[in-house]
Amino acid sequence: MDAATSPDHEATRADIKRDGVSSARGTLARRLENVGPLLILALMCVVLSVIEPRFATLGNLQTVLNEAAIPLVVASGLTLVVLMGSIDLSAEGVMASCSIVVSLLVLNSSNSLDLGVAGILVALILGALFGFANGFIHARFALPSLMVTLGTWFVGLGLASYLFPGRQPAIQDAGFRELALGKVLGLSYMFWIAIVIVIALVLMLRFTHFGRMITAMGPGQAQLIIAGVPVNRYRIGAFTICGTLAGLAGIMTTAQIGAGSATAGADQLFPAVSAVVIGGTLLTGGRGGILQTVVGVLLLAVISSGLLFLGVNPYVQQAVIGIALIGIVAATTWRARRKLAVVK
Amino acid sequence: MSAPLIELSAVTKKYGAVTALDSVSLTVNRGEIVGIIGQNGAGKSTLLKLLSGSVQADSGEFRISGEPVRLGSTADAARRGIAIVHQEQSLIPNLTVAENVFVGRSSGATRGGFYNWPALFRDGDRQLAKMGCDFPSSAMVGELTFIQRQMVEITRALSLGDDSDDHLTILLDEPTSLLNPGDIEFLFAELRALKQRASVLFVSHRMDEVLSISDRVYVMSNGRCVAERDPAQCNEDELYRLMVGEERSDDYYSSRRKSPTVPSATLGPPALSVSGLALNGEFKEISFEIAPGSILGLGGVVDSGREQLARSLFGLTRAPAGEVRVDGIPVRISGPRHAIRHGIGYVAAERKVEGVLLGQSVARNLTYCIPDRISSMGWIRRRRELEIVNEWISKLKIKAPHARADVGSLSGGNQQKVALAKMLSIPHLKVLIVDHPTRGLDLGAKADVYEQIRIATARGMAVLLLSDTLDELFGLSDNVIIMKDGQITGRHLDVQSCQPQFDQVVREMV
Amino acid sequence: MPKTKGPTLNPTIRKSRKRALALASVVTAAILTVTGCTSTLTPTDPSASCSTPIDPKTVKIYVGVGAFASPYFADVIKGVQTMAKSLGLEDSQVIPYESNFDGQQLVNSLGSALSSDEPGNAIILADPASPAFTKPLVELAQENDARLVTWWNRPAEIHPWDTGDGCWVAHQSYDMVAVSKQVSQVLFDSFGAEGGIVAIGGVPDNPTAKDRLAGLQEALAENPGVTLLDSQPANWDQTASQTLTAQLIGKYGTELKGVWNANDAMGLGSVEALRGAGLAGVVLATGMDGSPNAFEALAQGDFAAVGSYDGLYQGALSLALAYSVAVGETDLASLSETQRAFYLETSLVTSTNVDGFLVAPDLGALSYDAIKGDFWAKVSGPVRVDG
Amino acid sequence: MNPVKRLDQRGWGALIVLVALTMIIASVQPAFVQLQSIQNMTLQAAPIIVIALGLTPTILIGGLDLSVASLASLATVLMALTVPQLGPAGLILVVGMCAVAGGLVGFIQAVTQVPSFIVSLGALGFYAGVALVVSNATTISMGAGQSTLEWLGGGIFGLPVSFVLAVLLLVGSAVVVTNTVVGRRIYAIGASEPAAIVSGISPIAIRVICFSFSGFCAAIGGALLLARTSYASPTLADLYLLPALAAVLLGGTALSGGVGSIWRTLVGSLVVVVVQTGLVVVGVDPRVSNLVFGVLIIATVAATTDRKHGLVVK
Repeated sequence: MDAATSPDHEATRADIKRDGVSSARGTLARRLENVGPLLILALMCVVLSVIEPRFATLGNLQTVLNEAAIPLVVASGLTLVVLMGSIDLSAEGVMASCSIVVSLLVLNSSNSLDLGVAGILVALILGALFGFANGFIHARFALPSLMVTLGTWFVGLGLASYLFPGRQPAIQDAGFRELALGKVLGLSYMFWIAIVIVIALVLMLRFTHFGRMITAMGPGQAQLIIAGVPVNRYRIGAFTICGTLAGLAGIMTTAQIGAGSATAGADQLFPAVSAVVIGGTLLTGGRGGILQTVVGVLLLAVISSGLLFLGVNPYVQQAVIGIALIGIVAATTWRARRKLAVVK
Repeated sequence: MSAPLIELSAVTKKYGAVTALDSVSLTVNRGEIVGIIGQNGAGKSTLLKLLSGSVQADSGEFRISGEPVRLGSTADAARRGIAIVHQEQSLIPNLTVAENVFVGRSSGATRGGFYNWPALFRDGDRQLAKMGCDFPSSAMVGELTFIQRQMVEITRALSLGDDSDDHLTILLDEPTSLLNPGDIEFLFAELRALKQRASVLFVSHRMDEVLSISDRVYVMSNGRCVAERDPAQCNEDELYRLMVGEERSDDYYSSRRKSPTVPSATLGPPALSVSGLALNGEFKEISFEIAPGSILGLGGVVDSGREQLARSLFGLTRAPAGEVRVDGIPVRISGPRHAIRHGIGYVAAERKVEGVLLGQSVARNLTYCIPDRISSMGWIRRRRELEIVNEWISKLKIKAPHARADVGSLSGGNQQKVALAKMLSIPHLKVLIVDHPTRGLDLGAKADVYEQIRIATARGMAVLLLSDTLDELFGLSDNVIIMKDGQITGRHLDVQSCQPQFDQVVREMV
Repeated sequence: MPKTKGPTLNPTIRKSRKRALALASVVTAAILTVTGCTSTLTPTDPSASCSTPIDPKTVKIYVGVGAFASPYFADVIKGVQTMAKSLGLEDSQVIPYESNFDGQQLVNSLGSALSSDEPGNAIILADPASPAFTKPLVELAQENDARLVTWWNRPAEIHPWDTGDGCWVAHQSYDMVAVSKQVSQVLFDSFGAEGGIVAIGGVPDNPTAKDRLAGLQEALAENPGVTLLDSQPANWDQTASQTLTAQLIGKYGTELKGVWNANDAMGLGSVEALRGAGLAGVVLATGMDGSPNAFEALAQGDFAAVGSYDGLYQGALSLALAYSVAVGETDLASLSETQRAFYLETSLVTSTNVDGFLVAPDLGALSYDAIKGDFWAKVSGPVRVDG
Repeated sequence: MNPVKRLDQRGWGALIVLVALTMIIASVQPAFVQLQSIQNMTLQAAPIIVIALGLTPTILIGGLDLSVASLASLATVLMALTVPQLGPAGLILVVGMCAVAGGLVGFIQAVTQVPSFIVSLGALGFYAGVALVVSNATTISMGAGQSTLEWLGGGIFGLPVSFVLAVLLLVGSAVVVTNTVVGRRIYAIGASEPAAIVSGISPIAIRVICFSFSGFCAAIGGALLLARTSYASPTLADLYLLPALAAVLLGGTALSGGVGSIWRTLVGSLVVVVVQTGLVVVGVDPRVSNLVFGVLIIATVAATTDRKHGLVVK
């Protein structure tokens, strides 16, 4: 079966035809999906502030934002991959190994190395390598990204526990710690780094060929191949960025807890995926973006902090978050349901 | 007179044992529209692939303006000024028109991989203007109508002229197979206007069109170029004979097999009667009847709402307001399952998406609608299943290696027959809605499909026909209604005995 | 276009089913042939299990810990290795596995490892990670005639002397309630026992985590001035506790006078959160385990106190005891219940005595000869059975 | 088409990998294929097979159920709470509840048209929370109830009852899927949902069936674990998610839906167990075992993925 007539290609055509007829409704639904999460976020903040005034304080706002920095970095990277209709599960593994590596290269308690910035770069490169490996194996050998990244997830964890010295390497490089401790406007440098990354990625998706092709690849990979676009190169590129950002997130975590940790990535993946989807990026790719993901991340941050403020039984919290996840996505995509939609 | 723009001499292409192109020779001169006709499998698409660089010839010569070339890729071909417009639309829905026009190559507006949107849209609008398109190049392709997207396709092809010094050649692969008369006329006008800027290779199996637009016609059959004709001095029947190798029966739409339509009054209630049907935004005030054993043609352009009407009758849209009666009994259809239960069947236009289940066997495809007949208490009775399946395979002369073959491996025509049989095999089926049943099929396959529709009506089936061409619509139907903007604008009764004026029909449509 | 054969009775219909069956039969057959069809899973002669002495030359010592990346468990492994050396065993004879705090993973790994050794020649020293996996672990030891010493987790219902036919040598743990109570008290005193604290707990369903919280509760009962503002689990995880503490600081602000933690890693996480809020050294945290990093935090004045227990000694002792039983030097029957299910001493580390813990431990004290004199020298009492 | 590919498409690829791996490991450590080792592996395989079995239909329809493992954990807790009082009835009750819960997930997913990845992810969190609350975050002893599950811990023909049960369950399901209308419809939805709908198949019904089956299997899987531990814990089965998912996909069942079979899941599960066990038996340093496991996953997928479905791989 050749690309031009592969099922997904046909499916897109069918969809276009149907939406095309009633595009007015389609765009309305689409608009709703874009602002929906934002509305919910605003609503949630208002309600929480009313019930629990302490929530509305500047201090708490700063806390929420600071804690959102790392998820923001992870989820932004993931967004690129999801926009292509792929998935990257390896974040936790990459974060773990990059955390250990960076903690062993900057001034630390378990060896005599003190590479400073160079150490950070090495860790970033490691992350990039993970991402590249994901993309290359996935694209070059036409393997489902879910399986490939599932593999690299384990590889990352393995590498981390292999490199882990007998004793946890505590960071003694004050400059490195500043990443987490230094603050501007009460917001840590890490947060600002995250913001810069977000802006950079938004611009990339909007104004570069690479970015536009990533967006196009979701529904249009087959067509791009026909048009002679080197899709594999772009796929690998996107995965590499995603890996690099996961690595950065690992480094940030290290700076934050002041020590290298083989569990630096623990429980980062599924929240990140949730954030991406809650924001309104389709797992099938093609629609969504970084800004949506930012909203998604903030939503989750506010929910978890809100549950804490409301003093909800900690055991119940994840149950609530689980329901919220389904509820929000369902609510924001409700209008877009179609009788013949392909629901994966 | 300089060397021809494109010249193939004795080009041969083999896929394994199969010879797709067998020493084909043809030439395309500057400013010429060359038509190529042939049945599916005649080698047309391979020829296009070869010209557009996606496959390379095993032997033979390929010259562009006299110099021998070997095109490695579509991009390669593009550089040499050869652009292809695919039958399967190759636009990306979530990109803007401008991006789609320039996809795969860097224009001034995207230098160094960075987009200068205003510039890009300016370029895009300029290209669209050449085609006289009225929509902005900043529009999302996903929100365009079908014909608009077809225009974008052609615009993209034309825009190649700018960054290629060679004279432009445009390969059109079945460009009209999904268009309706008005649009086709428009497209042809555009093509003629193109002549001074580009040569066109027009591939189709609609002879009327090829004859009307081309300056020269090549006829292909089993990978060979069997004839070259001047449209002025040949007629459809001759071309048909050259293509199929047999005389075309004057009873093309097999109307002779048609059972004499008795006035529905004496025959009790109509199989399907619809009154005051309305679906907001799609259509309104739709009323008609179909007597058992008769065919009602439903004409109209793409956005006329006829497709939505057909789909709503099968429960594929939100439930419409108004009354639907099957055999005089009012029914409420909330989904395909109800429709089928009430004896309404539907053969989808999007064959590969909704018609057949690719990747599943012919047998399974044929039996999805009749689980009760092939199973007892949910358990498949394979022998019974096979009997039924083979019965229909032979009834419809479906050409499949065997019942378990992947339906995806069948030719378009046979896939369509499977889709038909799937519905016809429903024992209690009373009404069959056929949505563009011959879209993308070659003549032989078309004839078979027509025959099957006839046989169905002969057994008392009522058929609602949506068709691409007016020929087909009026050749096949007993009565025809025309829709425009969601309303019925014309009714033509018993068109077999008195054919209405086509230009009048077209007026009712647009 | 496929060449027409017309409608044929297709050969592959039955094949498809045959193929499926074949697939299954091949697999199962393969297994059956190797296993033969008679044996059962329970060992042939229970009474004889773990009665034969091991062979020091080839004995394998499997150590099951929560995570290699945990300083405490790293110490435990080191302790075992040190003891093994003093017993004249090769390093390669000590094989550590990590459960990542999931007992299933540990049971599977050990099961796989043992299944390829010859039975009756292994010693298992392991933390089942959850009482749920103690029984499978004991059964595993029993099936393979391996001597077993368990750490930390054990359901109240089963004991070394009534389960495992003598393969389960001993269960060793620490009295977490007691030490946790002491630590909590020091924390309270750091702010004059008047004000609010938050507690960062371990994995919710882990008994050790519960014991530590129980200790805190007891301390709270004796200090009416101290209120527990909030108690949240952070699953032993440094990052999680860092985030959690930060959020809690955001919520309680100045009400917050101390952060109690169920282990060192989370304590260090809390300290970093406090540092991020500029409260490090002002609002103190606690730890539990006794990792070097925690002691340094204590020395710096970020921690109020750390409950410490000697992982090195624990590892060494456990091997020594199991070994002496396995070679027949010690007769299980002669041991009292207290000698087979006991707590080891814990120590309360505060700013006053922390210096003593910052110096590198003397591994010489961990020789077999030094310990075998009295295996129970550092026992603080029998394991409470209320779980 | 080259012979290897042909084998892949018939689902033999994974079997070849399985045999090859077994031989390699056995050549390094002959004890690997001796009775005890086999018993141990089959014992480990049982829960993976059952949970992976539950996953398979949800993947065949092109979906995914991430909640199986945590539902299995929840099931153990519920069993520990009910079985001691109600005996076998309690077992049946819990299995029923889980089937209903799964069905509900499927229904929500079909109606809201939210990707199953998300719905089941939400369900995962929900089940985990409920399990913690219901168990009050403690490990619960089966106590008297253990007698109800005793037989699952036994052996038959030298194989663990749990394994035999798991295989029987799988064989049964496979027969049903290959021989019933419902089975046909599962593949139909997976192959092309629109075409299936046009053929009068209700996607909602099929989704509910598939997801409630996965709930059912989760409960059975939980029971198997419980029989082994005799202590329930709210996180008992959580770590089975990834191995089970790997098992299904390694077997060669495609995430895109419509391609694959129950049989392949059996082979896939065995591959996973052989790899996990093999790493230990061969004596790979536990510190790098994760690393090697990851590499092996990718390698195996490369060997078993059926690439006939176009250039577009997501």
